[in-house]
Amino acid sequence: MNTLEESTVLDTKVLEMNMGPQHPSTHGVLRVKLKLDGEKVVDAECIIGYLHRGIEKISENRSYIECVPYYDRTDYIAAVANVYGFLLGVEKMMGIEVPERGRYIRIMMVEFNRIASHLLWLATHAIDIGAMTVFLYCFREREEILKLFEALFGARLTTHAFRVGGLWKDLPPGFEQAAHKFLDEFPARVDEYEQLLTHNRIWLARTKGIGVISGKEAIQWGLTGPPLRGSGVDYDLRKARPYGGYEEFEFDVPLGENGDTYDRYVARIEEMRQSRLIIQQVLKRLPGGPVRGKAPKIVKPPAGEYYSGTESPRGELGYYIVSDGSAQPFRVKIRPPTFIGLQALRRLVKGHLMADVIAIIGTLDIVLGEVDR
Amino acid sequence: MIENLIIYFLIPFIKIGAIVLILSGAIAYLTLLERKLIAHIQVRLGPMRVGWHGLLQPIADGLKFVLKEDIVPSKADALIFTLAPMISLIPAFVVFSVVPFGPPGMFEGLLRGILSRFLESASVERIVSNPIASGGFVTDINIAVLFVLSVSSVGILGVILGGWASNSKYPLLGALRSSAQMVSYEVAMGFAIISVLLYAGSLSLVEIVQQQQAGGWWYFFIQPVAFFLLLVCGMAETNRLPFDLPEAETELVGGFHTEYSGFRFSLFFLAEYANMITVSALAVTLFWGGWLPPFPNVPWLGFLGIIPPVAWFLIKVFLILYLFIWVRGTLPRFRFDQLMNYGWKVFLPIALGHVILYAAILAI
Amino acid sequence: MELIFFYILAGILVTFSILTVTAPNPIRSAVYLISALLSMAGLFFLLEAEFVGAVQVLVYVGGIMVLFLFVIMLVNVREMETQRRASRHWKTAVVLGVVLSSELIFLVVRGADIFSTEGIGSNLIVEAQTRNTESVGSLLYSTYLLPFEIASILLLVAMVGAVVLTMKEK
Amino acid sequence: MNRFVPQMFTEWGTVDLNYSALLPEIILSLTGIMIMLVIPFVPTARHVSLGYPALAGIAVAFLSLVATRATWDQRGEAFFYGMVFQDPFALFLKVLFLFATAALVLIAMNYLDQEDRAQGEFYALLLFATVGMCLMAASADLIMTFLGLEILSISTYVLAGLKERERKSNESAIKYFLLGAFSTAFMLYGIAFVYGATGSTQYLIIAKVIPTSESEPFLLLLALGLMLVGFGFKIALAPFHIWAPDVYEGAPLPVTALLAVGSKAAALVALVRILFQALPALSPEWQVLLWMSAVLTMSIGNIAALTQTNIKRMLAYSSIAHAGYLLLGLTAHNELGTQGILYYLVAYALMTMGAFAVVQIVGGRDEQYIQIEDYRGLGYRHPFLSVTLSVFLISLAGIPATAGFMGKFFLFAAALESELYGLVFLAILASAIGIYYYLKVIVLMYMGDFQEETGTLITIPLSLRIVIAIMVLGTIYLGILPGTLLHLASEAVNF
Amino acid sequence: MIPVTHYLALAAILFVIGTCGVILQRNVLTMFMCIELMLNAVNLTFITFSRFLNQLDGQIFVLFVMTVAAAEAAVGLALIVILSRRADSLDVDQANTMKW
Repeated sequence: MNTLEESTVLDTKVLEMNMGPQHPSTHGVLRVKLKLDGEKVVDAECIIGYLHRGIEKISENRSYIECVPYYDRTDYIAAVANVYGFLLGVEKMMGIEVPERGRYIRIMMVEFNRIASHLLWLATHAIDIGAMTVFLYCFREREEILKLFEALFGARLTTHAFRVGGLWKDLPPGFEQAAHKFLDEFPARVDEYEQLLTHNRIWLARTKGIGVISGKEAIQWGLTGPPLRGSGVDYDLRKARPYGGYEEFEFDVPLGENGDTYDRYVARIEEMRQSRLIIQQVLKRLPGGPVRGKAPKIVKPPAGEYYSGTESPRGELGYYIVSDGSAQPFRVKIRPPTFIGLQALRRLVKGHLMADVIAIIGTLDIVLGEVDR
Repeated sequence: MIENLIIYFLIPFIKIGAIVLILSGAIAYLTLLERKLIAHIQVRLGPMRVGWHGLLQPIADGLKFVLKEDIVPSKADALIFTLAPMISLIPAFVVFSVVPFGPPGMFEGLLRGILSRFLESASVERIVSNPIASGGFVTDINIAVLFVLSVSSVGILGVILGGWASNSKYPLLGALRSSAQMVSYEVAMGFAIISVLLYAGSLSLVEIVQQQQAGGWWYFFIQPVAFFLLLVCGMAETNRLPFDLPEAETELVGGFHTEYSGFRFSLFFLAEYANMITVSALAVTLFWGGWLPPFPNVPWLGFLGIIPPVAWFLIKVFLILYLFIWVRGTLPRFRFDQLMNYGWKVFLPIALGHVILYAAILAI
Repeated sequence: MELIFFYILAGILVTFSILTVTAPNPIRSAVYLISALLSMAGLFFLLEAEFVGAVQVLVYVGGIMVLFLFVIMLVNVREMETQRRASRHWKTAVVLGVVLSSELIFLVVRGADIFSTEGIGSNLIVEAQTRNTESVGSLLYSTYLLPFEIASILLLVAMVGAVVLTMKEK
Repeated sequence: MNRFVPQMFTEWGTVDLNYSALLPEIILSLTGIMIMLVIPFVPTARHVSLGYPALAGIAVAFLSLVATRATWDQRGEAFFYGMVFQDPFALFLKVLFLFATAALVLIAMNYLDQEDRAQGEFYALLLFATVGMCLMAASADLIMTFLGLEILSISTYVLAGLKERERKSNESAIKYFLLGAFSTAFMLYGIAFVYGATGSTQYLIIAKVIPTSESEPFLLLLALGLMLVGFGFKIALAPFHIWAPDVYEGAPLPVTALLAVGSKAAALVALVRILFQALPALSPEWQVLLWMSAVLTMSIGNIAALTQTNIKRMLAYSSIAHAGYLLLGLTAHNELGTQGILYYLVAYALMTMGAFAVVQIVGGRDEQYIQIEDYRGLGYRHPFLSVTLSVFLISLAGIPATAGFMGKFFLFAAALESELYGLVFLAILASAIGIYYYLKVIVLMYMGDFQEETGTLITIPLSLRIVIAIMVLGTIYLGILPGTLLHLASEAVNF
Repeated sequence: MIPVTHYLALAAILFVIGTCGVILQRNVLTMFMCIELMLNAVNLTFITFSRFLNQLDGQIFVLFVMTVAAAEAAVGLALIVILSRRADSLDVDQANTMKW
């Protein structure tokens, strides 16, 4: 992997280059100003804000219930998980209890969402590095999950999944069978991806030793989620500060060792498998009863501040909600995991080649909707 | 006089015309083949709308390219920008003038049949006995291999100049990459070919095939390593995955042709696929016995002769093209420095060692 | 017939050579030079030196000129496009060029008379030119064996030199 | 299977592959390759010590010459299909080049140490350059001369550009390269016409063919002119000398010494072989050309040296002037002239190399003390350096009892023998001018008012001290007792 | 058969064009290309002589000239690259830190 010195043999002046905001591999409208020495990255500056919609400010002028659909649109890849985090906070402030069936179904859908999100990540990451076929394979599986979403929520992407106090309605008939069918097939499919990638020499050459960050440094940069765990730090909110009933399920938190792109890749692949296990446990133990608890028509939390942190597919997603006792939040501050994670990009890409920038952006799994809000 | 005119002008022109037409068609349908194959590898259907299973898709694409607006970026070097696609396309076609599609004397019967209506039999015989007239190739020159190598090296310039003339950073990087890449892999490729030449003792492609016939073995069975070297280097030379760095769409947007659109883009596109066919044809000729059936001298395999030589040639070319497409559907892309490392530190030593080994075997 | 080819090739050659010399920026020069080199290869074919002709294309166009283009792009010539050309000299250059070439041509044409006498070099006649490549090869590995080996040292020196020069400080 | 057996396999029985004629070249090349192979395994701090294997290689090459000494008398016969000679002339020059390179390696070691540069390739390139020089000295064919010259030139292009941190070095390397390549084209064009006129490039055949052709040798005259232009550039003869001062100034000091001694000597002896062995029939023509060039070279070199303030530049012009003296021997075209050239080359190598060695030591890191002014009072600060430098400068000036005087004496004598009175008169005039600027430095060293300590403490490695001492002794010895060397030279001149 | 003088005259013209180019052009790269042109003129001369002397030695020469041209190109372009790193211009007239 120490080929960088050689590749700098024939270079001259620093070339400044704009990657994005319209570029196939910046996953939206990220713009990176690269300073290149030949093909080696000397410096990288992220320029964000092209997708800024002021969601936090809009929230201040909406009632708590009206806010929810906006959070579908921050991280649109993991809309379910985003809404979930906000609602957990609101319910905690109001002291609303969600019935057990509701809680279980919520966890199931969030984990489905995690799988779907990781599939999308794998698809784009693979095609960034040039493996076209994995892209479409991943979309095939994601499609199944989106169909489940459609059956339950009536929408595929911006699902407006949950309501204060639980779900809008119970599972539709046939949902469980469909879910079981998907879960049974899924491991073989993941093996298929791994066949194409995990032991592929080119893939290893492109990901091992790229964008290495130690656990300590990862914490300092505020990385969370798979990028943190890829560096070997055992920190998963579902285990560290269980919420919403996660403590009732058994699952492992996959960890990497070297903190490189490959480890983050392996961690995410393994996380998909673990999510599947959680869903299977949920389906096995799914109790009867209502899916929605008692909740007032107008949500007026008592004045105060509350922080709700959940483990979204991308890392720690935090909602810091300030209430002044009215029906509208006084302030909602979102802690988007990849907004924080993106700042490490400069540190990660320095000294690598231009092609690695693509791999590293991919490995951070950014969603610009979330970064810019 | 009239005989010479027929031998050296009329027949070659007909052949060239046929090759240009057939090749253009082949390229067009190669793109469709690629799209369909990759689609099926990726569990989807590919083009389905235009014609039965998308059979007319290439024509529609061609029309679209031709009818699109012709854009030259305002800061581009217009002259070179215009020339570059042609520079890369023309050599790709020129190479085929020395590729033997069939054995010498392939058109003997046909020619005799047509010409005997117009000419007296003596001159007909003179024409028919001339290999340039009756052979399954446009011409057979005694430096054909060198010719192929040198002409295809001209094609590289198109890529480089196109990248430079666009006056844009992504194309420039693409051009830089391609110049380094193609020069590096050309060396290993040359050595892979040299080990064949050691055995064949000729630079003429026709003679190389004839030598394989005389030996009874395709050179593939004697020098499989050289074949794979040629194939890998060929992939690199034609910018195919996993070596498609000059155009790596996810890194360099479109590489050297980022700024190209419409007709000019289609020329680059054609050139890439024409080069694929060239490499396949070269590999077939050098290693897979060109127009020969497998094991041409084994008597009980004689029934394979039912299939005409040209068909053998085309089948083999198709198989190699299939391999190209298959690889594209399977592998990720190298990084630039890794690519150079492989070229210089893996393929070149292997190729050198291979040549030395086989030269030693021959000398003993 | 041959003469027509010669004049066409010569015309192209001279035109592109002049363009090479007068082009406004190096990349244009390179493109013109490439064209000139290609037509030069054509002349080699005309002179029945097909092996050298093919090598000319392979080495010059496929190797040296690619290297030139690579370096031109590397040093980013476009920024220097506005540089002045030494136009104040061009009249002198034309005069000089015409005088020099006519002088040279005169000497050459006078000197080439010896070829009509056909006596020189006939002691070294080589076999028929039909197998040009093979003859060149065997000559290279017999009479010119030593220069051939020396050339390899030359290339080694050049390679080492180029790498040493461009390597950054350790 | 039809096996392709090249003809060479069948012909090898009769090949005159006389490897003993190429022993030093082979050994030096192998040493150079070995040095480059071990470079990656040598820690950067110890790159300087790679000079020792280089020295060892030179020693082995020298021993190989000594061992095969008996075979080096095959006059008028060329080996490897008429490509190289194995005659005393080649032996003499090869020994000279080997010694010069050994001294250069020592200077280079000091240089790399001072500049703190980790460039083991320096030695390898020096060795390759020597290979080129040796080939030129032994060459029996224009193509060999050309290839040897190119090996030498390309190594020196690289060496001249090795100080990549410094703009001066870059510029001088580029200039040297462009003009070098330019002159190569001229030389090649000349070779082409020689080939066209005679049908061969081997010296012996050319010499045989020329007298037989009756018509006026237009092509050969053209060839002669073009080749003289080419060699003129390489030897830095006026009017093709303009590159020399810049390049000498900009290049690293060991490289300057190489250019001044090695390149010049090698190109000169190659020219000697071409003119005397291949084109003696054209001697009236080239004598005129060389006469003019000699006059120009001597006067320009000496006069321009007068105004220099930089000692490297001054030595550059002085070396141009010395090339002019050497041309006397060529112009004379007699046996004494060739002897004189050989003798003078040895003397010139000793004194120039010695002077550059001292300049290198005094110059210090990044060549800070390179102005002539910096030598003010050196006599008090460092007697060893100043005494030795004085000897070298006196010898360069051609004052009696030094090698430089004897060398000039032989050259002038040869010219007189060929009745070139005017030329000798001008040469004496030019050397009289030369005395002034050489003595200026000596005067400055001893009589300049001694100021406070400007230079840093100068330390000289023992090895270099010994080398300089040997050079001084050699200079004086050759000046007083020229007999031995003259005898060797007279044996060497019979081609 | 084309007379030998035609070829030689053509080569001479090319050589002179190249020479003028070296003198006229100020860009190092273009100067270098002009030198390549001169070398090609030499090659043409060699091939012509080889053809009309009916011997192959001239062609061998051309191969060596090409070798040398390639070697020179490698080193020369390396020098140009490091010059462009130091200086912003490849104009030889601006390469004048040293006086004559």
